[in-house]
Amino acid sequence: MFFALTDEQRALAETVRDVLADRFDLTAVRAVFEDTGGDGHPRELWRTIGDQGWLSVCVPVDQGGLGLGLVDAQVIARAFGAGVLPGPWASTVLAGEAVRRFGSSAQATAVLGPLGGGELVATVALRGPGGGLGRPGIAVRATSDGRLYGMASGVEYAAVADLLVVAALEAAPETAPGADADATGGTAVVPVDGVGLYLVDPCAVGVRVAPQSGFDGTTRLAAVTLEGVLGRRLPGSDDAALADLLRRGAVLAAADLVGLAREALRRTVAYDSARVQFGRPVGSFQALAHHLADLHVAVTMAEHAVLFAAHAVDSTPADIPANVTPADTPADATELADPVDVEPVDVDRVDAVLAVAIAKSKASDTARDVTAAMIQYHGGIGYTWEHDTHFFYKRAKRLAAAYGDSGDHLAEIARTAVGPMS
Amino acid sequence: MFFALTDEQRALAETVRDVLADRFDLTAVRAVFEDTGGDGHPRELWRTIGDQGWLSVCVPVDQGGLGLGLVDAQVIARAFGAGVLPGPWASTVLAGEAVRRFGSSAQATAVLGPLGGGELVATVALRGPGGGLGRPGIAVRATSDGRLYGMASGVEYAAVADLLVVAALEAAPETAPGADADATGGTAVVPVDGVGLYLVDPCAVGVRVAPQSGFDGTTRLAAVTLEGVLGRRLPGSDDAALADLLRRGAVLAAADLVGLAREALRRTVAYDSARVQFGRPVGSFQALAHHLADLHVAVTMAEHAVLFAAHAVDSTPADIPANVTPADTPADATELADPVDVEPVDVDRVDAVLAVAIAKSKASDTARDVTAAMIQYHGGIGYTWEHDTHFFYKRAKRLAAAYGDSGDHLAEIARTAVGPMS
Amino acid sequence: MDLTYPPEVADFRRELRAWLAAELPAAWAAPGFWTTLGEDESFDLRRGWERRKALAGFGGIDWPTEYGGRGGSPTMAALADAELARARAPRSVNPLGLTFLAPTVMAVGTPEQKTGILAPMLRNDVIWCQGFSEPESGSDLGSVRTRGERDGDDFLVHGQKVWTTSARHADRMFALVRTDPAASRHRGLSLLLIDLRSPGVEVRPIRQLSGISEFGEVFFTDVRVPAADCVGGLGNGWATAMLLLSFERGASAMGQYTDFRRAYDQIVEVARALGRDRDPSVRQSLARRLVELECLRYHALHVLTEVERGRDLGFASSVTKLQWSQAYQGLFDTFDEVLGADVGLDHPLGEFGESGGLDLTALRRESFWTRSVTIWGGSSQIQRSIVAERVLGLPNSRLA
Amino acid sequence: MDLTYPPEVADFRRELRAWLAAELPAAWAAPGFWTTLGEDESFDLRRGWERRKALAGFGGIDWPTEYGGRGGSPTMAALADAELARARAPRSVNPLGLTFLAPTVMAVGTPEQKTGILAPMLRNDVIWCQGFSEPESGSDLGSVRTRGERDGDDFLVHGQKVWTTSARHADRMFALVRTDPAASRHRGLSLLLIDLRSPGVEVRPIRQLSGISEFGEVFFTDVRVPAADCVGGLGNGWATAMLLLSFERGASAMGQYTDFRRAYDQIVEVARALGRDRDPSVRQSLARRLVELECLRYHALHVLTEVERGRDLGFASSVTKLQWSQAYQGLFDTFDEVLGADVGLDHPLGEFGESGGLDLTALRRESFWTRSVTIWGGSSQIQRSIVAERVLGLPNSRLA
Repeated sequence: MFFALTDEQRALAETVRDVLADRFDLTAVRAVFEDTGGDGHPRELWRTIGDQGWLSVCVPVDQGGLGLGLVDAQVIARAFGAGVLPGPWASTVLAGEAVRRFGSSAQATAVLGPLGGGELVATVALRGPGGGLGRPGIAVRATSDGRLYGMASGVEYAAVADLLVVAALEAAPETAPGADADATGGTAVVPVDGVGLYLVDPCAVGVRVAPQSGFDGTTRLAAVTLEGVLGRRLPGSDDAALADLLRRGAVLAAADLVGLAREALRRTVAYDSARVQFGRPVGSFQALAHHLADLHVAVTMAEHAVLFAAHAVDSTPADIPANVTPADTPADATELADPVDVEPVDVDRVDAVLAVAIAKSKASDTARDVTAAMIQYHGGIGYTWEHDTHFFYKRAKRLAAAYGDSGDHLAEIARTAVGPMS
Repeated sequence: MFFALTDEQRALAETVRDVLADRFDLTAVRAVFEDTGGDGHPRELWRTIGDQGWLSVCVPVDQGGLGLGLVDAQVIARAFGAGVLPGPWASTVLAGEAVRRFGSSAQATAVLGPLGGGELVATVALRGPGGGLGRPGIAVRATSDGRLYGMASGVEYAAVADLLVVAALEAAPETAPGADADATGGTAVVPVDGVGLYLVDPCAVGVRVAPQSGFDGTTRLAAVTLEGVLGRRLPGSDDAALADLLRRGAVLAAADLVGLAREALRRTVAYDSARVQFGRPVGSFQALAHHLADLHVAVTMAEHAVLFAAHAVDSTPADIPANVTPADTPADATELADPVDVEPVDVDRVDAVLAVAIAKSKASDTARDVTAAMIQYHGGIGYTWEHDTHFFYKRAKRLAAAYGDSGDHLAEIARTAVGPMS
Repeated sequence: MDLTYPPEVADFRRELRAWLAAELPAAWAAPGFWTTLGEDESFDLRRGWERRKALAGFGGIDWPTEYGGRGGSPTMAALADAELARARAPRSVNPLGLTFLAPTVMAVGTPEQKTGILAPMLRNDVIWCQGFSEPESGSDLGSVRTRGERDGDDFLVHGQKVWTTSARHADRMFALVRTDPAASRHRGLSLLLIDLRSPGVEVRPIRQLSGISEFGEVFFTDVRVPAADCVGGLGNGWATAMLLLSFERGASAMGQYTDFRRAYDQIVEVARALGRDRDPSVRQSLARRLVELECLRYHALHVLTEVERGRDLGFASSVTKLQWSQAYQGLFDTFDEVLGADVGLDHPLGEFGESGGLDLTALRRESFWTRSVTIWGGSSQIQRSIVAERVLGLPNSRLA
Repeated sequence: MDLTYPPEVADFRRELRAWLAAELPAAWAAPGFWTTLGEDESFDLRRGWERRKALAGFGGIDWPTEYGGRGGSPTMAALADAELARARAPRSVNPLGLTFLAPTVMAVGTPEQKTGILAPMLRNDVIWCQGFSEPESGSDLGSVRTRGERDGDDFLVHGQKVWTTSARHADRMFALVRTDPAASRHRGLSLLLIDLRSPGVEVRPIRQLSGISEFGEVFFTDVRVPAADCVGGLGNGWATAMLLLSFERGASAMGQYTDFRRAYDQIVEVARALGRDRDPSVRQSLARRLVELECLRYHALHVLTEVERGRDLGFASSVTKLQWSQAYQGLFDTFDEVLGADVGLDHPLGEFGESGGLDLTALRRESFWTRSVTIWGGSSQIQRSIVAERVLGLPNSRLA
């Protein structure tokens, strides 16, 4: 029983932090943040990231990677969150995970080596405008010969990407109207049979990438319009693959959020320990101190939850179902002889679907709370553009909604713990 | 423009408080609370209540009553809440309102005079076991000749009542299967056409009243089983009448809750101003002081909301629809040209449905929060049976769920403000 | 209880509505109109508009006629706030002068001050800003360091003010200045009226996290201020400042409610446009926010009733501030929840880049603005201490 | 990271599960079994059960064998807690002795104390209670007034303790007593072991708001306590008490999680029985509670890992207390939400009076109990001050 980072992982965390402090501190972040016309991709930093091997952490050893897991990846994501770091690291790692897990060996060979070495910027395009999580949110449709039509929105760093992983709805080979209408979530115009992930070259004819403006200057987003471009299907991809990819995305986002939240809390504590009002350090006022204490508890729990979720994903086979329903929901609940008689759970049980939903909802809420408190407890200065608080606040706000916001994940948790809605 | 109690209403509030302080303080409450085998109906207090005219507040002048409104009734309810007073005042007033508003003049003459004079204890039985608010929660069915079958649960003071007002589902005269299935909320076995309110003599053959045990010793509850007893229908009763009655019940419960919350806060402030820990009054610790300040804001808002809701009900005709839907929900929301172009509201607008839902949800949440804080900030002593905190805590818990809990009312508010769910 | 307006107030409302319908340019109500303007352009339009409003008799509603006001009741003034918000008239460019300085001058100003300050303020001839906060004293006014040295009939003012709203556009500042360096903390302060066109004044804008610069820093180097331009008596600045702040009475809560309720209704429309109005969790969150906004409305009615009765609200105005600032800020937490995955985008339904039909720029700017409302004007922490000690009577929790 | 157990721990779990399956009476797991018993009857059953458990080798899992323990690891001890909760074994009747006094005696006790206290405690021959709180000192141990006057080789103890868990059934008390009246606050205290069967001891039960009497008041009038029955040195009571309290390490969080999670699952079953499991707001509320409970589980794994590595958790145990107490208390707020209109009834589905199939008595009792967990053992306010100052390093907020 050992629930903690290894010494190697701890050393990795320190290395990332040291390198960032040395090469890309908040002044550098500000330069990217304020360069609203720029692509938000700091290329020199990118080379460093590639050289350090931080892109190859999940790439298999036989593809030149480190062959590690999501627990290791989240160590890096957490440090990047603490540094509110711009750049397409997370999107590239996630695209790599799609290829590693669901691609052919030829696809893996073609993509993972360059990707791990930093020669390739990649990203994932998994939902349409206004779309939610998973199949109902997809607004791209694939023809049976692999041509893609539709749109993806909020795609991280699509404008600088060399490779897109696009989720697309796939029509049934023979269309039986209404047969599958229930599963489409009501958004598809004709019945769809499933979901596929496709590799797309963003420079190909039939792909348009348009930057989308937003408030989080630490990350650049774009809309991707697909007009018949040929995608290369990842042969292992299906609904479960999409769910798996979204879970990994959620863990990386949650890790970024807890890293960010921990750093925001640290900075707030430091500022308020020094700032004097009414002749005393502001941090000695009990109402503020107790609120920061509660936030420390929340951040600590979110850290545990992210670590557990990463471990849960690492230690679970690919084909776990997207929805786990309790085994023994009584058919007629009112006939229940003994409501107290419930099956106890084991403390060492691991359920990746539940663990990821818990980690992401907890990390999202916590990061939003901490960064809001960061502004409040910096007083007026924390509300200025010149102070760094807003990098944390804005990134937290955006990431809290990425890969499922708190509401999405709470609904998922309810499906697992309480049972299906209908 | 005058949003406040009149001098007369303020004097009434003081009279009620003075009389209770003199005749029924917390020692008397305790005697009732601890007499778990008793009927919870302090008869001497009841005579005082009748003598003071507090039962006839809403009874018309021509029936010997004061002919006042819900604003006046809530003044008394608030003082009773502050005194965590046992007894069937609220249930009797509410039953009287049913008769006054929906009964025939013969029924009114027979009931309201004795009721206002304290000669009659009455109560309302509006929902079945586990049942929610309104028609879907009713588990009593009326035959076309007025015989009642079924059960009501959680009926206040049914065991000492001389008169019950029972809500019953009424079968359609000619049953057209499925015609009205949507409106039944899915709980009725056969289609029902409407709802009626019936006067029932609890001593009649075919009525069984069985006390139900619970934690709130300031109020006694009972289950009422009806096995073919003949009810006298209130001729004006229908779905809207039931909704009207539930709204009046919600306002009285909310008033009780804010009176209770204000008193609980006052007692907590007094206790913590005197109690010393670490060499200082506990109330000088900022975290506690700030929490109590927030609770004061909440109680103040809840007080306003109850007053506004009582006024809204008083000044609204009986036939307001149970659900107000926004006039101009666009047919296709995504075609909305200008999401900013919304019709502004007037500050003096009065919408009784919305106002009652707001008052009850705010009062319920606030009273629960305040009484939980009351226990916490009394330290160990507040957790003992011998201290009076638990009267407030337990009554708040029960009343917060009476006539719709916070969730019920928030759903109602969403229907009004956001639109229908489907 | 009677929530209807007396005939003269109802008439006034009709009159004001008619005037607004005729005079307020329709283009100003278009979505995003104000966000597309430069800050100077926006200021000029608003300054002129408010002047026209005053000339039409809709300024200083509850000011005595002798000062150029309409001589109306507090209810009329509150209703006018609400009507202006309702019609989407731009907010005042002179709010600090109108809310704080004007009633203070009416109460304790010299006859010369009353004549020289009030009418010009109403016509926007002079725009006022407030100079209370300093870099080392956010909520702690007792620690003001800007000092005024006596020099004949003048003071020479040295120091720095910060978080000054509208600093860039203001003509004059009412400032808390330490005129007696020997006296400690609350003693030795004076409320001086400083001409910001004087030599030695430097104004630097402060950019907010929303990207806008509504605040500024003001630096004073040997700025000459006539001693006659002191309101409320020399050395009596603390008492004058407390009097001045007491005019933040919460009667404005009715205009705020109307403003916030419009934002609420806009957010509901956004929810519909994104199809999020059927999400049970979004619905519940929206319902909770409406509870707090409507409570603010009821509270505004309560405050107005008290003001009409001539009651001094005193420290209870902290209750108003806590309620409005938290209801307003919380509403925009729900805005994020409504947006869901699209929270980061200015145009979430844009088919291609910026061209989408749903422009959230203005609501997003408002969303960022709400982060400041629990900080300025006495932070929520300060307000809670005031409520705890002055309203509930708990032992001192701020200094202890 | 590796959440699997080493073979010896897995074997231990199998062994314990088998023993529990064989020895734990099935009737004890029936719903409401314990709530139907009188307090004395319940105590006797639990006392005997725990003695059998100890004799079977499942007591003192992580105690050294020399003191009668099993010599196992902290993981085994934590797992045993979880397994006992899982099997619905009754909670210990000697928790204060086992959690606090035993490790303190192992650390600083005399050889005689080790022999005389530890093994009898494990067999429940002696039930211990704690005497820290007094009427005027809830969380403020420095203000203890119970005093012990030296009289030869003994102390004569006078005073009063309150909030003493299991006072009525306990045989002895470890109590903080002021043995040097001249010394101030934290000085002059000693940790004395008092025989509650001595002349001059009076125990009065305190009834809780749930109606149960788990606490008591203990009055001392000239109670004779041998000076040898002092643990940790005379006059060194403050340091000894701090050492003692530090053994509340949070390693028990795993057993708590198992307990609370069972309550959670029961509440979900109640929601299903009442048809409330389809209510979106109830579902979201249940989901939020599960987030906090599962976080407690992860935290328990973290704490256990730290303990296994021999790390001193120190003040971080306040984080554990805040998390478990608030997750537990909050869960029962959701319980009320699940019950909706039926919240006030013990048997909401009872067709006639008490005869209904859904008996909520035990859950309701637990619900009331959770109101106390943020008060005792250092209130949430105290815990937050500790986290703020000792963990985050903020300036002193408690006394300032």
